[in-house]
Amino acid sequence: MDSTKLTSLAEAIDLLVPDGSTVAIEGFTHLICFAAGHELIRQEKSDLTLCRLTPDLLADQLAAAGVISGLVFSWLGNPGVGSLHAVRRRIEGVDPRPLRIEEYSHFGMVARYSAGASGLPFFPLRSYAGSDLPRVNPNIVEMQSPYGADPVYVVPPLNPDVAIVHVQRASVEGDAQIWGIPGCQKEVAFASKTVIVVCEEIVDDDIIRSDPNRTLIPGRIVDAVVHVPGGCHPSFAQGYYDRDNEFYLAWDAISRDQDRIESWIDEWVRNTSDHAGYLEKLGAARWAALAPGEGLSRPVNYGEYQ
Amino acid sequence: MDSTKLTSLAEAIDLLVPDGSTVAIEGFTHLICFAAGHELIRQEKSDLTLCRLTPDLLADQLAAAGVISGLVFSWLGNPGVGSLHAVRRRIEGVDPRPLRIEEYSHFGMVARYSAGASGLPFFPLRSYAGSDLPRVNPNIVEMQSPYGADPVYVVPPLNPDVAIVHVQRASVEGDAQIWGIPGCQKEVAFASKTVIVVCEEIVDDDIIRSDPNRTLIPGRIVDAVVHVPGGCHPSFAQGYYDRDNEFYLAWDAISRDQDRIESWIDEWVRNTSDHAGYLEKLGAARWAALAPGEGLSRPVNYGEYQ
Amino acid sequence: MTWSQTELMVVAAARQLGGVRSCFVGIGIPNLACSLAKRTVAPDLELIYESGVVGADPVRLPLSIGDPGLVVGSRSVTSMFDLFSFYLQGGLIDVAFLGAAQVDRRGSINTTVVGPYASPKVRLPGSGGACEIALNAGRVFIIVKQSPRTFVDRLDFVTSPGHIDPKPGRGGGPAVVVTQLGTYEFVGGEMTLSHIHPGVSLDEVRLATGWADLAVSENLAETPAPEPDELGVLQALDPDGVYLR
Amino acid sequence: MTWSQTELMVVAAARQLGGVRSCFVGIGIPNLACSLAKRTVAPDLELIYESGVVGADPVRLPLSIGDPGLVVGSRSVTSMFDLFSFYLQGGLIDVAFLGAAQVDRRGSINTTVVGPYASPKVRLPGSGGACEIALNAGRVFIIVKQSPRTFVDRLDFVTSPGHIDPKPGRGGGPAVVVTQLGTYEFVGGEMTLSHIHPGVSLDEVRLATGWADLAVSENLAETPAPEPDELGVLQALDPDGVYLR
Repeated sequence: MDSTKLTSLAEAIDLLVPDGSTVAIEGFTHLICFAAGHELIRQEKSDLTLCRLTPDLLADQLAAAGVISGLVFSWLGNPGVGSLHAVRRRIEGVDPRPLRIEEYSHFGMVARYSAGASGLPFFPLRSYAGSDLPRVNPNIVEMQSPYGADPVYVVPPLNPDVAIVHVQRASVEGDAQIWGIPGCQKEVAFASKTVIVVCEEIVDDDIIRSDPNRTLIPGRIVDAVVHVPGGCHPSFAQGYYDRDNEFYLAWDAISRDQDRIESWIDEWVRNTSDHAGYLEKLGAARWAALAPGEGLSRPVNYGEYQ
Repeated sequence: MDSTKLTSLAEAIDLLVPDGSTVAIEGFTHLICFAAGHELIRQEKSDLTLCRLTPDLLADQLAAAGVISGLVFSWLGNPGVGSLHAVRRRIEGVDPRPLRIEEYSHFGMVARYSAGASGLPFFPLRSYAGSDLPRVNPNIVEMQSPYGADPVYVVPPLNPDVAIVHVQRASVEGDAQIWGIPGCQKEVAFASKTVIVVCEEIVDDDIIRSDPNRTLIPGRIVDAVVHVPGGCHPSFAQGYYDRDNEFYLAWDAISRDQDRIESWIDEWVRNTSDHAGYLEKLGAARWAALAPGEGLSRPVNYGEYQ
Repeated sequence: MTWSQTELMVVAAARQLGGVRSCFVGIGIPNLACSLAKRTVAPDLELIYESGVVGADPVRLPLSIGDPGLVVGSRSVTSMFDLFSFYLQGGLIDVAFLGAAQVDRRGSINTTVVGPYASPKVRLPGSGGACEIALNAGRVFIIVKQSPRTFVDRLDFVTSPGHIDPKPGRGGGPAVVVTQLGTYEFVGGEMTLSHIHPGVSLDEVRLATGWADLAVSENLAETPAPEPDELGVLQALDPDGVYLR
Repeated sequence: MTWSQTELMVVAAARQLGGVRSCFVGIGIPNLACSLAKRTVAPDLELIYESGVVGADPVRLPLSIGDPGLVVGSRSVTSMFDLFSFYLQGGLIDVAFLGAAQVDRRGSINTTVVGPYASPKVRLPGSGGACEIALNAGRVFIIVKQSPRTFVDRLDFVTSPGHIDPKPGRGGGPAVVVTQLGTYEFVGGEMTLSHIHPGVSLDEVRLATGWADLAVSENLAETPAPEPDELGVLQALDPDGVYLR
């Protein structure tokens, strides 16, 4: 068994995420790898372009810390709460410096990853007709069907330099399984040149192979495997911990003020040595309150064929 | 709970499969619904166009019985054994009558179902360049990318009138779960105007909902739910019974001779009243030899969130 | 019997869902309206969330459309690719709710920017799935707080098109707009006041509309007041008044 | 030490898989060659089946590429959509095996018809996945029984193109052909005899080739005989001689 992919988050990010690279950190409300975002800040990475359908608090933190210089996205906000104030300051006021944006709709982003994962030069979708989005983003192009039906729009492939993909369980070889909301974790992993899998649990190969239909990401495309329990907080990992909605609500006031967000980043990110330190600071009581109960899937029989 | 979809195979096929319709029965080696094919023969359906990547013994039986007048496909043969002799007679010798064919590659067929399921007027793929297939099938069209890369080919949507989809377990509402080789059961179900789900087991809604990621086909798109244990023989249902390889090997000699295949159909299909009768004729000993052992998936925790 | 503005909006939206089979749900008013409809006029309503959760029956009030409580016990959970491909583009969404920072008389929506795109006065969230939802859903319900700043003559940016020429999508486009002042339907593609909420005058509605000559239905009626049953269900759904205030 | 023609073909193919990471496997000789290579020259070889099974380590000899025994204990099982999209078109297949009813000097393959397409003398299975495999795999290995009827000057139908102009796909195209008489590589896109099997003469090879002026490598060598180890592994893989005869 090849266990040479197993490493620490600090090492994976140090070695695999160069300054100036295009980095995808996906997860649709679920499995958002905040631990990786924090580590990018600790290592003072710079000039990154973040690809993410929903640049939420993660993007706000990376924007405030000066890690990212560009965003490829489809929806930016604090879900159910309001704005990303640090991101807005950089877009509206160019404060403290501008932020490049390249904007799609959700399915436009998913379609870009799908084209990227599939070696296709474009991907068609039924969107954008009558919208101003193609006017501000020349990558979104109308295309006629050779079969004479109404036109569709197409988007080009997106192949990030690095994808950081949080999953629930993985083997040391990088075979990764996800349940609950899958978002586009599979598509972004296959589309990216380098893949870092961050997991809640490292499990024996036997467990993965007991249910091969659940493997969304095969080890073959994975470059590093990192074990970071709790790595999605304040996002969540289905069955491992709940979404910390209080955190999302509290973020609004922190994010409204550049000084306050910078102090928050100093206190919670730069002054913690790693994600274990961050969780320790968060405290056992708060963490315990996020524990879900048990709701096990009923097994299925794959059989045994000799 | 809406249990009005639950019906018998005879009734589902009688009501939902009109003569002259386009019928998809998929399943890639796995989950091929032979029971449905036999019922089409018993009811003397005619002039059907069968859509199927791999028209195997199922197509040979339907061709010999005069049920189908057309095939939309990508590979026709008896896997690992040889030819479909009844199909070949109809194509090569127009004996006893011609069989219309419309031919793609595997991914071309999958792409057609995907376009059909997605409301897209075409689907792009990296195939067909330099092949004679586009020459004999004008539906396969070269298309330039607006981004200037090398051209791709596109295929049009395929929306069968009816899909008959075998699955391992389903609720009475038609939510269907599959494990093992999924083939394109999901895509064909979403692409088809009418969907008949045939299952090895009807299970409580609770079991389906204990593992929602395993639901490939939602009840919403399902018109009829039919319980036919063993309905795939000589194909297989992972964890329920093995592939009957002896049957596939023996078929070659049966299929070579039109009289012999017709006697086989009389004996095994027309003279059995339904699939239970077919299995009874097959015999308990042969069935027992196909029983797989146990190989259970390890459970995952979805949690309980109050 | 008293009720809040929000409660009235939720009730007005829910009543429009009678007989609907599937609904793309947003957080807040749409989620409450769908949950109310499921318990009243549309017992077979299937809630579908942009996060890929199909057939959820939420046991707790979600703050996000990806709440883990939505997943548990749902009918199916899909990738975003499958959700947008098979459900939305495949024509399986009967009704979808959209919010709006600005909406015009044709039901086109802006959720992208206030001011010029390149140097916005206010950078809004953007499309998310709204653009494709507007084009592909059977009918679109718009929930918006009405004022001359939101009901505008000309959008700063068209994120999600409404009833424009040529018809941009395969779906039916905007069908219902619910605000704190009334409910609108579309007649020949023009937003038309069909119900006015209790205690609201037509002048108030006109003053809160940024275009001249607001169309008013010949059959303009007062929105029937929420029933005690409806309010009871709502208060059970949001006991802490997170959305209902 | 004796061996069958088939054993020699399997061994010759397996030896070409040294260092290969992923292989699209077919039934019969390809399956045996990959299983042999995994136990000898390519321990990290990942077997990928057209049925969507990734990382199988078959415990029994499969008759079909969708054998349930391939699924149990595999690394991942995917839909055909994902397999062709992400694995094949995504460039993750290093080597793929294809069979052929006819092959020409450029490695183009016919598996569709003998005779005219509209009224064939023999209707063959068709492409299956072969056309896209030929265009997208890193290298294509062709296994075929050689005769003037299979090694033809002109194909009745091009199912899966080889080294034609312009280059049709993003993959490397045909790289190796193994027959019962020898092994071929492609030099400038031309099929070129590189190894001749023990006991076979060059005249026999030429007589079994349907085009004139068969290219022969300057470094033509005799295929090294199968090692006892290799034959032992093979006999354990196919104890009943289903494929090895």
